[in-house]
Amino acid sequence: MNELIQKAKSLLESNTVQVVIGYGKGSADKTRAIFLTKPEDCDQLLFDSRCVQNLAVYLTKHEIKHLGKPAIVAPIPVLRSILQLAAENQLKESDLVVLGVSPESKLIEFESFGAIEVFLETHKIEIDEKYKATIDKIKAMPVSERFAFWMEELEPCFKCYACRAACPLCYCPKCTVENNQPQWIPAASHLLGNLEWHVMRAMHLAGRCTDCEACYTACPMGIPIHLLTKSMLQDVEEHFGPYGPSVGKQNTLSSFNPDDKESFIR
Amino acid sequence: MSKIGVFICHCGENISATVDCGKVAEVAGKLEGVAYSTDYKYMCSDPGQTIIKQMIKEKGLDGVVVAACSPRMHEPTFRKACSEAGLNPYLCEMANLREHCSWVHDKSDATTQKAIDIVRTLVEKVKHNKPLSTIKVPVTKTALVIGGGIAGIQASLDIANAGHQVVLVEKEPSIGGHMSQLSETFPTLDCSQCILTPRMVEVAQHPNITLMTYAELEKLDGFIGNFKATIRKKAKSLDEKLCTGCGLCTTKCPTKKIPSEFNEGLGYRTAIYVPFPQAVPNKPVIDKANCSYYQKGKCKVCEKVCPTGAIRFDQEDELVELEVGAVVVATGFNVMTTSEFSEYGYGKYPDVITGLQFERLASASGPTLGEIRRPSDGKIPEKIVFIACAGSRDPAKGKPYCSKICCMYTAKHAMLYQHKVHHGESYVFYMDIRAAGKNYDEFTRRAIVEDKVNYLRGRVSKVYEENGKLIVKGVDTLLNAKPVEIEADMVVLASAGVANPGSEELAQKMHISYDAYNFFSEAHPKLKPVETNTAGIYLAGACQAPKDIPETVSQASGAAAKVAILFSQNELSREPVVAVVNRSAPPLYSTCVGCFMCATACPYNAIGEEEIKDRKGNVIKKVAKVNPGLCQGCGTCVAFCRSKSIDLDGYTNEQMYSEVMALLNE
Amino acid sequence: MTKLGFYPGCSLTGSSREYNESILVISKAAGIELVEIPDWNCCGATAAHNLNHELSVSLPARNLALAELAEMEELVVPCAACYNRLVMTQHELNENESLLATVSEKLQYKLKNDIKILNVVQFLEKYILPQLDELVKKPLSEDVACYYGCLLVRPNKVMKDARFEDPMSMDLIMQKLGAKAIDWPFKTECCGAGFSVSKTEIVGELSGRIVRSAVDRGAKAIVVACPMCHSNLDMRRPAIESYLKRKVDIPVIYITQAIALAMGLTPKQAGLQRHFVPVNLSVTQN
Amino acid sequence: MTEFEPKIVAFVCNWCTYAGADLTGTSRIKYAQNVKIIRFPCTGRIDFMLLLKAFGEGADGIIVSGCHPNDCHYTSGNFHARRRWIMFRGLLDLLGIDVRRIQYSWVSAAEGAKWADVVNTTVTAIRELGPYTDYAKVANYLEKEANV
Repeated sequence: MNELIQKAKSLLESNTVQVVIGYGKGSADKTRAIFLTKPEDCDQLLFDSRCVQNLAVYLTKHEIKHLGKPAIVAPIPVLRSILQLAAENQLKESDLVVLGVSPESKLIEFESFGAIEVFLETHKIEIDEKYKATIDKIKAMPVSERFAFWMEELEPCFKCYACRAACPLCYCPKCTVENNQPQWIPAASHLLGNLEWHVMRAMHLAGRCTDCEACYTACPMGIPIHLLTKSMLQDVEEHFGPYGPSVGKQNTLSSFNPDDKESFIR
Repeated sequence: MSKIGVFICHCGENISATVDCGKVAEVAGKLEGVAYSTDYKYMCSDPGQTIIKQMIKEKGLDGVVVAACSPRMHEPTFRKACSEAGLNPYLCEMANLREHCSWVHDKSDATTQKAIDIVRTLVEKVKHNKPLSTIKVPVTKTALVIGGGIAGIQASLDIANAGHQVVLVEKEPSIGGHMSQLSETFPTLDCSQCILTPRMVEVAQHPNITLMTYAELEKLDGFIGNFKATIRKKAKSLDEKLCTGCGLCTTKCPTKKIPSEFNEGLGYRTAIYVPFPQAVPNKPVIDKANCSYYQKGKCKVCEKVCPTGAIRFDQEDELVELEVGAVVVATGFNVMTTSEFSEYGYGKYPDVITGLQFERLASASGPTLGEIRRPSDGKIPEKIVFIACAGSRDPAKGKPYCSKICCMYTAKHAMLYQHKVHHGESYVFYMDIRAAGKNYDEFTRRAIVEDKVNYLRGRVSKVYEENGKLIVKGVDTLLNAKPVEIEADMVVLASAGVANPGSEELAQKMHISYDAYNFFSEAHPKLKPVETNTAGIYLAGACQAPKDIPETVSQASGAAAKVAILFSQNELSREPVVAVVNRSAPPLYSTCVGCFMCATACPYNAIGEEEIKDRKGNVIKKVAKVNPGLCQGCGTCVAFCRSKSIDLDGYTNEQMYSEVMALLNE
Repeated sequence: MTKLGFYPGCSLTGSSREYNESILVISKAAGIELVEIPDWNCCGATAAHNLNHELSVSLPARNLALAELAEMEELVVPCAACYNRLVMTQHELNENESLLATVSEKLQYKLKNDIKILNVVQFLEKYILPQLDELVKKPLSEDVACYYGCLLVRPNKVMKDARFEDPMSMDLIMQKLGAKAIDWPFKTECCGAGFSVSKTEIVGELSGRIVRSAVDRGAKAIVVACPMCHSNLDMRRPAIESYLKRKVDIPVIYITQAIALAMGLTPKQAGLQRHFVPVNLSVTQN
Repeated sequence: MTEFEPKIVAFVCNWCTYAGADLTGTSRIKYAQNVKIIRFPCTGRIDFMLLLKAFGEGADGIIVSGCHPNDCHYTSGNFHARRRWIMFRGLLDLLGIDVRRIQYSWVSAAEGAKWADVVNTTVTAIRELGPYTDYAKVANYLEKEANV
C-alpha cells in the first residue's frame, strides 16, 4: 500500500500527472473513487477487497479530463478496460500513468499497453462457474418461461442508467437512448422500453465487454444484467475464439472471418 | 405537412389483374401527408410520366411514390421524370406492386391489402427522404501501371494510344517480364521475343509513357480519379542520361558468376548487368548485393572503363510522388519453387528442372543457344520426361487450383524437344489434358500424333537417380493400368503458377483484396473481371490468376478500356447513397466519439479521421469522416455505430425506422 | 524417473518381441519408465477398418479411454500401424462431434481426446535424443539405409510433415549414433505388407527392390521402425532373394536396437538373436 | 374462427434477395401474402434494433435475408451481418425472445424459387407457433399506459 502511496505522491510532486484516480474511504464501511491533485492527499489512498468499482470509467469523463493527465489505480478489471478503451481509440499510452495492482495487492508499473497485455495473458477473463450454471439454468427453461423470468427481472428497472454510467465502455457523449429521431428506445420505463434498452445495451457491449460487472454492482434494483453480457462473452468465445482486450486486435463485431460458422441461416 | 403524390400503375393487367388498383389509390389518397393519388394503366409510358410531372407542378408535390414494378427496373425512369418536373429525383420512391405482390399472389382482398401496406410503407419513407445531389469527383487523367510484363506493356500502350498519360513502373531493370524469357509460344510456335521486343521498344519511345524501371510502389493513397502514389526508384548506381548502353562495363566486371535471374539460374551474369541483350532500357544497373565495391570497398572497374563517366556509386534510392487517376495492377506471377516436392528431386538432381528453365534451354538467346542440353553435363538428353501438375490440382501438398497454362506449354516443350532432338523420346505424365482455347486442342493433338510425344495419363510418385539416369516411377492409368518406370536423362516439372512473393503486401498497400493464394481478387468473377473492389484500380494478367498470353493481353486491353472510360470524363458522378457522419451543436460538434470501429468494418476503407477545430485551429475532437469518393453505400458502418452518429443517405435510420412502423401499423 | 504411457500392440508381443525389448531397454537406460495401458485391446489395424468404420474407431478409442483413465498424458506407440490407427482415431473424433458422441456412448465414457500420442521417432526425438551424447558408448560406423515405410509418415493431413515423401527424422538419429545415413530413394516405398500373407511373391518383389537399392548404394544395414517393415524385409528374405535372383545378407534392425547397440548393450539385450538375417556390425563384434 | 394470419416482415438486401424476390415475381411463383419486404442496400445495413422494433410493433415473425457468403455486392457486408446475427440470436435466446420467429437466409438473385420456399415455410412455421402473444403483452404495456 505504501508503495502505491509513495508512487502516487512522487508522480504528483514531479508533475508527471496532475491527478491520481484511486480508491479512498467512503461512507460507512464502503470505499469510493477519489481524485487526488495534491501530493499530501495521497495518504488517503487505500486498496483492499472492497475496491471493486471500475475506475476506468472516469478516464473518458470530461470533468476528469479537465484536471489534467491522470494516474490511475488499476486492478485487473481496470487494466482490461484500459486496453479496451485503447483499442477503441479512446486512450493513448501517453494519456495516463497506470498504477497496476496485482491480485496480491502489489504495485505493478507498466511500461506500455503492450506490457499490460502480456500481464493479462496470464490473467484471462474467466466466467465464474456459478454464473455459468445460472446461465445454463435460464437457457434450460422453456422459451415462454424464460421470457417471463426476464420480464419479472426487468420490471423493477426504472431507467436510472446507473448501469450505463458505471460502465467504462459506455463513453458515447450522446447515447442512442437520447436519440429521438427516430426514438429508438422509449424514454418511459415500461416493460417494453426496459427490454429494448437492455437488449441494446448488451448488443453494444458484444465483443467489447471485459466482464468487470460494474453494471450489476451499480444497479440499485439488483437486476442481473451482467448475465446478458457474460452469456455473450461465452458466445464470442464459442463462435469466434478466445477473447481478451487487445490494442492491436480488431473488435469482434467490426471484423469477420469468411469461415464463421452458424447453424441457423438457410 | 408533406405533399406526397401516389401514382398506382396497372402495368396493363399485370398488376390490376390481382390487385384492385382503384382501391389502393383511394386508400392511399386518404393517408396522412398524401396530397394526390391516382391510378393509370401504364405509369412508365409517356402519358403516365406526364401525369406525374403535371401533378408535381400543379399540386406542388414534395415527394412521389410510384407504385408499379420493381425499383430495380424503373426507378431511374421515374426519378428522371421527377427531376424534369423540378422535383429532386431522390424524393421519388417506388413501391413494388408487381414482382412482390400482384405476380406472386392470387386475386383477393388480402392481395389488395398487401399492396396498400406496401404503398403506405413507402409513403412513410418518402416523408423522411431528403433532396440529394449526385456526387462529383474530379479525375486526374494519368494512369499508373504496375508491372512491365506483357500485361503492363499492353495496358500502357492502349491507355497511351487513347491519348492519356501513363507511368509504367517495373521492379526489374528491364521491362518484358516472363514473356521475354519464353522460347516459342503456343499454339503457333512463333518466337516470343520476336513478337514482344517491338512492343517493349514502343513503350520506351511512346511520348505518353513515362517508364520507371528498377522501381516499386511504396505507397498508394486516395481514391478513384484522385490517387497519390509514391514510387521508390531504387538506385541503379548509374547516371542514365550519360550512359550510352555501350556495355563495356558489363564485359569488364570481374564478378561474373552470379546466377542469372533471366536464365533462371542456368547461366551467369556480372554484378553490373543488363538482364538480357534486348532489355528496355538497355542500360545496366549495379546489383549491390553482389558487387565487390559495395561489399568489400574495392574494385570500381566499371567506373574506370566507362567512357562517359556514368557510374554513380553514391546514388541513393529516390522517392517520387505521383498524382494518378487510375491504377492498373499487372504484377504477374511466379512458378512454384518445387523444392517442396522432394520426391521429384528438384534441387537435388541438376537435371530435374522447371518448365520456365526449359524455356531458357529451348530459347535461341538462352545459355545453350537453343540446344536442349542438360544442366549437369551438357549432354543432349535422349529421353525426357515432363511431369504436368507439379503442384497444381494438389490439395494435399500443393495448390488445389489448375494453373491453366501448363498443359499447353508442356505440349509445346515436348514438341520443341522432338523438333530439336529427332531421335529422342519424350514422355508426358498428365492428369487431364486441358486444352480449351482457339487452336489449342489441335496443338496438343499434333504433339501426340505428329511429333510422337508419349502421353501417359497418371501421376509420378518418385524420381530418383540410379547409374546416372533419372528413374521416373509413375503409373499409366489407362486401359492396362500399370506402374511405369522410365529411365530418363532429364525431367521437366510443369510447376504450379503461384502469386509473386510480396503480393500480399502490395495488395494491402493498395487496399485491394486477394484470395487464399495471394492472387488479387477481381470485383466480380463474371461481370467485373478486370475491376477490383477498390474503384479505380484494375487488374491485368497473371497477378489475378495464372493465365496465358492471349488471355493476359485481352484482360490488359480490358483494363485499359476501363481506364479510358474513366478518363473520358472530367468529373465522376456517383449515386449519392453514401454514409455521412453527423454534426451537432457545440459542445458536441458531432455525436461521433471517434472509436473508429466503423473504419475497421468498412469494406472500402472509406472512413478516415477528421479533426474538428475551433476558430483558433485547436483540435477539439477527432471524429470519423466518410470519403464520398470511396464509399459505396452498403451501410455496414451505420448498423454498427452505437451512438447512431453515422447515417446512410437514401436509407437513413429515420427512413428505415418509419418503414417498419408503417408496415406493421394499419 | 519419467513415466510415460505405453501401448505395445500385438506385434510387439509376438513377431517383433525384440522391438519391444529394445525400446524398453533403452528407455530404462535413459531413466524412462514405460507403463503399459491396463487391459489394452486390438488397435483395429485389421480388416476391420475397411469393413466397419465405427468399430475401427471404437477399438482404438477404447485404448485411448483406458489411457485417459490411467491419467496418462503422453502415450508411446512403437508399432507404426498401431500409431496410425490411434492417431487417426484421435484426429477423426476431434473433427467429428457426432462420431465422438456415438463412440463415447459405446464406451460409456466421454473421451477428452487430448492425450499426446508419440510414435517411436517422436518418442526418441523428445526423450532419448537429448541424452544421446551421454548414452552413446560404442558409436556405429556403418553406412545405413533408413527405411520409414508408409505408416510412420502418413497421412499428411495429420502428420503435417513437409518432407513426408523424403523424411529425415530417422536419418538424423542414426547420424547421432555415428552411422552414416545414405541418401536413397526407397525410404517410403511400399514393402508389400498388405500382401504379406496372401501373396508372398509380391512382397518378394516390392521388398526386394527396397533391399536391392539399399545394398547397391552401399548400406550395411537397413534401419526400420515398424514391425511389418521388419518382418517383410527380414523374414521374407527367401522370397526377396528369389525375386532378385541373388543372395543378399544385409541385416534389418529396429532403430531402437541400433540405439541399444550404440549404448554398449549386448546383441542379446538388443534382441538381435531373434532375427532371421544375422546381424553383423562392428558394434556386435567382441 | 378464421385461421391466424401471421404478420411477417422481411428485411432483405437490394442486390441478392430483393432481386431474388423480383425473380420469384417474374417466374410467377405464388407464395403467401403474409410477408412484406423492406429493402436495404445490404444485410450489413440492417440494424438489430429494427428487428426488435418489428416485434414491438406486432410482427409475429421476421425474415432476414441477403447474399450468400462471398457473393455480397459490397464484398463483406453479409459477413459482418452474420457475426451480428450470431451474437444477437444468442442474446435473444437467453432473454426468451423466441428465435424460431426469426428466419435468416441467403437467397441469391437467381433463387426465385428459394425465396418463395423461404416465405412459405416461414409462414407455416409461424402459423404453427401462433400469434406472438408473449411479446404482444409486453408491447401492449405501452398502450395501457398511453390510455391511462
